[in-house]
Amino acid sequence: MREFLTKFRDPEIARALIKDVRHLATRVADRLGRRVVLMEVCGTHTVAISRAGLRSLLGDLLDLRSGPGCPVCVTDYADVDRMVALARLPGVTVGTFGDMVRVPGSDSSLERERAAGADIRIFYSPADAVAWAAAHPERELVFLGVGFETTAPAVALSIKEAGARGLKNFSVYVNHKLVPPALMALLEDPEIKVDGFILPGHVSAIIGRRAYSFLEAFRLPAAITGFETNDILEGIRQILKMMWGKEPRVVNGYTRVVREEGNKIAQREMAAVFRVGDASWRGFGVIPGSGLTLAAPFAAFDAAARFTLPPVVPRVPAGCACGEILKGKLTPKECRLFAVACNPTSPVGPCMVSSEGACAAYYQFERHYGERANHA
Amino acid sequence: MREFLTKFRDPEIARALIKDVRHLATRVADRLGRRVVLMEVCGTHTVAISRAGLRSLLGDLLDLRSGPGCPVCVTDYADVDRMVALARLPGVTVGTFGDMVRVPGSDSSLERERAAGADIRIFYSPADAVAWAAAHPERELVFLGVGFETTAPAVALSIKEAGARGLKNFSVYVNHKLVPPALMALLEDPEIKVDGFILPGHVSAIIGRRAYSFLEAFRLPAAITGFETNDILEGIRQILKMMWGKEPRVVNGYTRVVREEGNKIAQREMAAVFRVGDASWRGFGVIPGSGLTLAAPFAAFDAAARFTLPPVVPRVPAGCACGEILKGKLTPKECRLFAVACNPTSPVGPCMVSSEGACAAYYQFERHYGERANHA
Amino acid sequence: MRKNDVVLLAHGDGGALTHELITGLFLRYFPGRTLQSLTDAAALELSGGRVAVSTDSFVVSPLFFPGGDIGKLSVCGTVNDLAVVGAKPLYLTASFLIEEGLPLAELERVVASMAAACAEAGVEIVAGDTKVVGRGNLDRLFINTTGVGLIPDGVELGYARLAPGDQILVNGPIGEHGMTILALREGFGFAGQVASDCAPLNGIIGELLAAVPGVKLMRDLTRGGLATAAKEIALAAGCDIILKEDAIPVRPEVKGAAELLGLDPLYLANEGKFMAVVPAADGEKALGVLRRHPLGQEAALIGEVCSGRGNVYLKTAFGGTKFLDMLAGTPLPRIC
Amino acid sequence: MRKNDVVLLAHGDGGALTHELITGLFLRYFPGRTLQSLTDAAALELSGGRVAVSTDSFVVSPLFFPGGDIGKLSVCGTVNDLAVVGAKPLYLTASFLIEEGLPLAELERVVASMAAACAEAGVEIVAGDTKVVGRGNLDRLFINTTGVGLIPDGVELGYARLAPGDQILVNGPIGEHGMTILALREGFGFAGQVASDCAPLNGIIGELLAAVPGVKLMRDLTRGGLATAAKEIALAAGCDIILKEDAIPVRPEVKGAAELLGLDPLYLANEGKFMAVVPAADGEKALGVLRRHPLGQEAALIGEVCSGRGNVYLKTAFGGTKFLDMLAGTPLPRIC
Amino acid sequence: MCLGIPGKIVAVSPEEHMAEIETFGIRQRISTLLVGEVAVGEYVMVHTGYAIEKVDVAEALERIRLWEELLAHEGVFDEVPRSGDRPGTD
Amino acid sequence: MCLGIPGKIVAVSPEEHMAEIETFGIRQRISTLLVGEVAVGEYVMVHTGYAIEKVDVAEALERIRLWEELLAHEGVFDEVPRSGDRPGTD
Ligand code: SF4
Ligand code: SF4
Ligand SMILES: [Mg+2]
Ligand SMILES: [Mg+2]
Ligand SMILES: [Mg+2]
Ligand SMILES: [Mg+2]
Ligand SMILES: [Mg+2]
Ligand SMILES: [Mg+2]
Ligand SMILES: [Mg+2]
Ligand SMILES: [Mg+2]
Ligand SMILES: [Mg+2]
Ligand SMILES: [Mg+2]
Repeated sequence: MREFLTKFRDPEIARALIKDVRHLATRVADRLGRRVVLMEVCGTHTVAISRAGLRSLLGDLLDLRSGPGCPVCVTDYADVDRMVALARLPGVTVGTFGDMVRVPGSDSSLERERAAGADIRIFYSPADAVAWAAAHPERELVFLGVGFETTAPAVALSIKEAGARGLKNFSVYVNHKLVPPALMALLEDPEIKVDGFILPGHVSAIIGRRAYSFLEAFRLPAAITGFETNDILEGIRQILKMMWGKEPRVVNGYTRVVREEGNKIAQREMAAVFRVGDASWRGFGVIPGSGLTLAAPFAAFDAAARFTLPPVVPRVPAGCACGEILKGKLTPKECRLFAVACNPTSPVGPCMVSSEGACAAYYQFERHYGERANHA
Repeated sequence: MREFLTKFRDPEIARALIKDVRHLATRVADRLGRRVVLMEVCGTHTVAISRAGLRSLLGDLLDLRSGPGCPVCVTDYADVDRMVALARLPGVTVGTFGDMVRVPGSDSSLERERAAGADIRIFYSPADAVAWAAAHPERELVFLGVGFETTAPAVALSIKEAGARGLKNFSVYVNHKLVPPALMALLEDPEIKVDGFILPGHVSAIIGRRAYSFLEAFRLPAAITGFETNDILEGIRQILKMMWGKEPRVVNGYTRVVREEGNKIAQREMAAVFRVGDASWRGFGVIPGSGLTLAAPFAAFDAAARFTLPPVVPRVPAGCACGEILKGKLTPKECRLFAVACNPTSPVGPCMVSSEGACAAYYQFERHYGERANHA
Repeated sequence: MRKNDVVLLAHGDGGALTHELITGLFLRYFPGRTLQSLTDAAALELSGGRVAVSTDSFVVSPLFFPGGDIGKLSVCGTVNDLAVVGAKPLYLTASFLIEEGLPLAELERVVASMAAACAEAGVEIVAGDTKVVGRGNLDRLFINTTGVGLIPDGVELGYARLAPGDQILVNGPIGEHGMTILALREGFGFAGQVASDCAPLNGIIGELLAAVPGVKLMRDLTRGGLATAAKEIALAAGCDIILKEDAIPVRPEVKGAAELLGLDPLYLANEGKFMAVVPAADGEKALGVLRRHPLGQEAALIGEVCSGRGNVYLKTAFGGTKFLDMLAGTPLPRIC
Repeated sequence: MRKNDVVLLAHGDGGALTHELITGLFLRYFPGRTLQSLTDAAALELSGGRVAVSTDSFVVSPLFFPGGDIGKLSVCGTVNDLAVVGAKPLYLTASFLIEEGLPLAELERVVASMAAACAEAGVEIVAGDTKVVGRGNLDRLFINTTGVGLIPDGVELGYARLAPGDQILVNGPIGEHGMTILALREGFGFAGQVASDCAPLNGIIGELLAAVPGVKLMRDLTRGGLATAAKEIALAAGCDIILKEDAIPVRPEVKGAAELLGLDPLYLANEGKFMAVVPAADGEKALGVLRRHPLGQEAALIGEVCSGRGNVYLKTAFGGTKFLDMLAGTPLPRIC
Repeated sequence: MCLGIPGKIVAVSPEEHMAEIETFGIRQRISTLLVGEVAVGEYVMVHTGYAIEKVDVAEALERIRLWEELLAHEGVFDEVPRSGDRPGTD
Repeated sequence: MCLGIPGKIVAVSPEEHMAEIETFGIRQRISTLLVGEVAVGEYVMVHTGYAIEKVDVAEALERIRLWEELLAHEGVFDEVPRSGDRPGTD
């Protein structure tokens, strides 16, 4: 494994790629008369870019903006509030990926509910949640189905598994979202100025390159990109090349994992368990056809139907620019609360709390970017 | 209150009573050619005698023996084992008076079951147990109805109260026992040599002096006695007087609390809720008509019927002389395990664990009685 | 989302929230320079005697009770352990074990109470630690304190010094702390009518040692009560001890509650009481010194040391004698 | 009834069972004369330097893990806090907080492990305490240790001494303890494939101080990991720190597990790792000393001190620079 | 077997069949269901939170009177026997 | 949003649709339900305990080859531009 994988994070290759990217970016930026604005749609890309310190190497030429691709960041206040309400129900154990635990709702979070006595369990895999429910028949396990196309097939399989095992105490609060409709919504917003897209590698592994063909109509260059540093540099390089050549397309820069048609088995499992519906995205509002709901044969596993929840009245914190940041209109430092009233120990918006949230990534890795020059 | 109650523990009066008791006892013992053997039937008397140090003041003339009047001591191994089995049931909380917690069964005790995860709650009053059950509808509260006639009326009222409140999660493991049949069993044992009985003051408050009239046929002197030091001395004095005068009767030495007919209300409540039945006593075996069971209208509160328990196979520890001690045949120091293999931190029999058990009282207060001479 | 008002697991992760808790709460109430330096270990000024160290963890429930709280208790308990070996208590470490969800306001009340007790006892908190565990893995709050003090040259206490005829004193009525906590925990109606005696004893002990240099031994009468402490002394010293029941001070409300519950005040815990053994000739003088101190107004001479083999006897009010042993089993309210 | 094989509430009541536990278990494994005297406080022999004190409570779950257990950890943790301030650790107090029902055999395993760690570190347990709380009020077993050591005259460590150009070293690969515990707690399949680095550092630190008297500062890299420790140093010293990512040793299995769970080894806890700041000229020499010790074979020079205002930068393997902050929130396995 | 504590009624709630007693300086709420009506100033014997019987003060005072008489007549038996040669104590 | 980790199949349990992967020296059991049959020696990309796609090693090697070529041709753009006068970084 390591024999070839390490090449994707090899610093020698990275150095050559950076050199090439800088060369290309300089020429493109010169032509534009400004920095090139690229959006990494995926939150995992946001973190990877920060971790590798790529902004310090490219930031003078490239304006790398985070998009709506952090699933916990785009979870609506109303949905977080409902998750909190589920956690407060007696007899209910909420199962979740670690990422959701600190996401703030209107006035609480799962972390706080746990401190207040709720039973919140973190699972690495939805299969583990099913196994837990089977072992604890006296508890109702509600799994929080959060994530994009990458995650939804695994949750779909876990629901089928619970059905096959006849579990009566397992249900899912389905909050899965789909990436292409969100991209569409972004492109339709006239205020958004993005020169190209770094497309999510693992979402694409499921949906395939073909799913992005609608992008070509907008004549914007885009590259499906893996998550190793050299993958990201390669993706940026391909976008810049297309820009320089004025040949915008959707290229697959992650051919070792992403196929043209995607993963058919995963698509089939998703289609069997879920139906496409509208979904509300934080910062965007309702995007038609951008979410999943349970298909009729699996309706019994719908936590939203199984439990009666008090009505939620979401309160969006004043001044939080998360919505604009998720659309790439602003960068975190342009939020006036950033690092003032809002920081990871007392986050105002979700973008500050998820480790792949744009604000958290900027706070954690790049807050003092200006001050660094003397040591860099 | 204190104005007159303190007289019952007044050391001046005690001194005069002791002087008189010693004078009487000397004469009686001289006539018998041995120490006078009196049995305090009630465990609370055992403790009070030890606490006041009366054996050190009278032991040369009087042999004060404990009888079958410590309710936890006479609880059969099989009953303790069933209490342990109840505590092990999922969803069951066992409510008990503190006294039962450390009583050893065949291979466990409530204390150990609590350490192993059982929910054992100590109540001062059975009314508190009812209130707890009402506040915790998700748990089955099983109250351990242990005690003699003094305690049974309070438990009867609590069962009625649970009925009136419609509680479905309250039940009682009824193990109440009656004193007169046990006295009868003692008197019928030809090996038992007792010159007189110190009768239990608070049992008598319920059943009245009249309940002991059967004793007169045996021509044994007996005195109903309170629990203050001077009450006890007075009771002994009355017994000695009867012995000296050869006029054995059952006298009421506790007239401020005990009536000839006893407490009619309490008798009525007991009769409404319980029926008399046979009971198994540790050391005695089954004594006919010596126990209580629930009357038909309250059968729904019978924990023994409500829960299915695994069959218990009681194992009586080898060498433990509890049975003989409870009959007054032996004193604790005559048990070969006393203070050797058996002590309060690792008790072999129940008489060592209850603070009013004869072995515990001897261990705690009188173990080194012989060594004390030089300081006394 | 509202501001943090409860302790979260993240307050104990050693990161930013831990830092916030330390600087925003602990350092505010414990302003000593040593603690403020926030190093891995504190460097102490210590000279002029032998160094004494004692540790205790406090797990009292409920956290707040008439007469004190876990914070005051955690300071007094360790101060008293140092004081009874003849040391002048100087420094404490404080380690907080917190259950996720504890209201920060309660933690602050406890910390403020510790600060007040430290001021009263004249000790400084020089090092600390904070751990937070998940809900249900700890009952609200435990505190460990470890104390460092100096035993002045010349102070030589020890079991070996006991001799027949030595007098035994106690500085006041016994059983109050134990009865207070038991009553609260079991929800007895009289819970509000008894109060813990929790207090730092280094002041009164300092005066006793100054006035009666012949003091031979002291013990604070915590878990197990007076009887257990006496038994431990008798065993360790290889002598007998005789206590006089009617000389041992017990407040009426403690006596009454103990009768109600079938308990013996001799076995109930104290947190502001100690016993002292002094040579026969110093008994009355020691009593006078204790009685002049606010924490010793009801002090009493309660017994004496005899030759023997580790037994403790109680002379009852009725002239009888009974044997006292160590506590066996937590005191539980009895009905029989 | 069978013999006691679990801890009962009564083991903590201060009475006979407590006595049995102390004499039958603790004194058997901790044979030091000071502890055996069973007084309220221990009197210590201390001379030849300033006295250092540090406290920590240990709440690790599970109690036993590859590479150690709570007993070893509780000794090493406090020994290391003393060692990194330049003290020679000498004495420990140990306070046990036990949940009713803990098997006595497990307690004994822990105590035996503490005894072995004390022997390895050359420290003596001089005072102790035992509390037992009801089932559900504590997760099995917590231990507090408080350590006393002596800082030899001449050893002067401190934030104030840091200067630009100072070299930063670590004695080996990071993140092992944190990953081991996380994997066990979450039940990951690879739990058995990582092991805690738990070890007493006073030996290797003693050799470093002897060979490189110019050592300016040390920190053990416990909760919050290397990044948090570096940040705390930078803030306290008022300088910047630059760390070189590819110089920081991380074992492949820790790196792999961290990737799988979306975690950063820089923020994972260590229990046998420390960082040291030495003058620029001493960097290589210090590295050599560390590498000759069994606990420093993979030691590395990982960064340096710069003038600045409390920031920590990481030079990534790709030549980028990123900002490191304190840990914010317990590391949780991530999927996004 | 049957720990009882005497208490003086200091307050009554007849409709609830409850009363408050004072004993050795502490107060406690108890049930009066087993003794019927009680009045402030009366004394009861309490077991497991229930009054199990009223205390007859006249009887108590009579007993005290008899004892005080005994005290006054002390010395009637001027030679209190002491054992010494009897078989050992228990 | 979608943390993935590549792993080499080191053991398979086809009847359970499970496999064991090795990645950076650690082993982990995963579900293969989303990728169909796998063989020891193959590589998969794993997300939340499920293999979400097989890794095409030939494609990977081809990418590496192209990069190594780039490395060999370094210096083609011998004057790498440096910014300095552009508006501030983000
Ligand atoms: S910095 Fe905070 S307040 Fe501002 S956009 Fe980000 S999360 Fe919202
Ligand atoms: S001493 Fe122990 S073994 Fe002997 S009778 Fe008493 S309880 Fe039983
Ligand atoms: Mg440290
Ligand atoms: Mg101590
Ligand atoms: Mg103490
Ligand atoms: Mg610490
Ligand atoms: Mg709790
Ligand atoms: Mg002490
Ligand atoms: Mg510490
Ligand atoms: Mg530490
Ligand atoms: Mg202690
Ligand atoms: Mg637990």
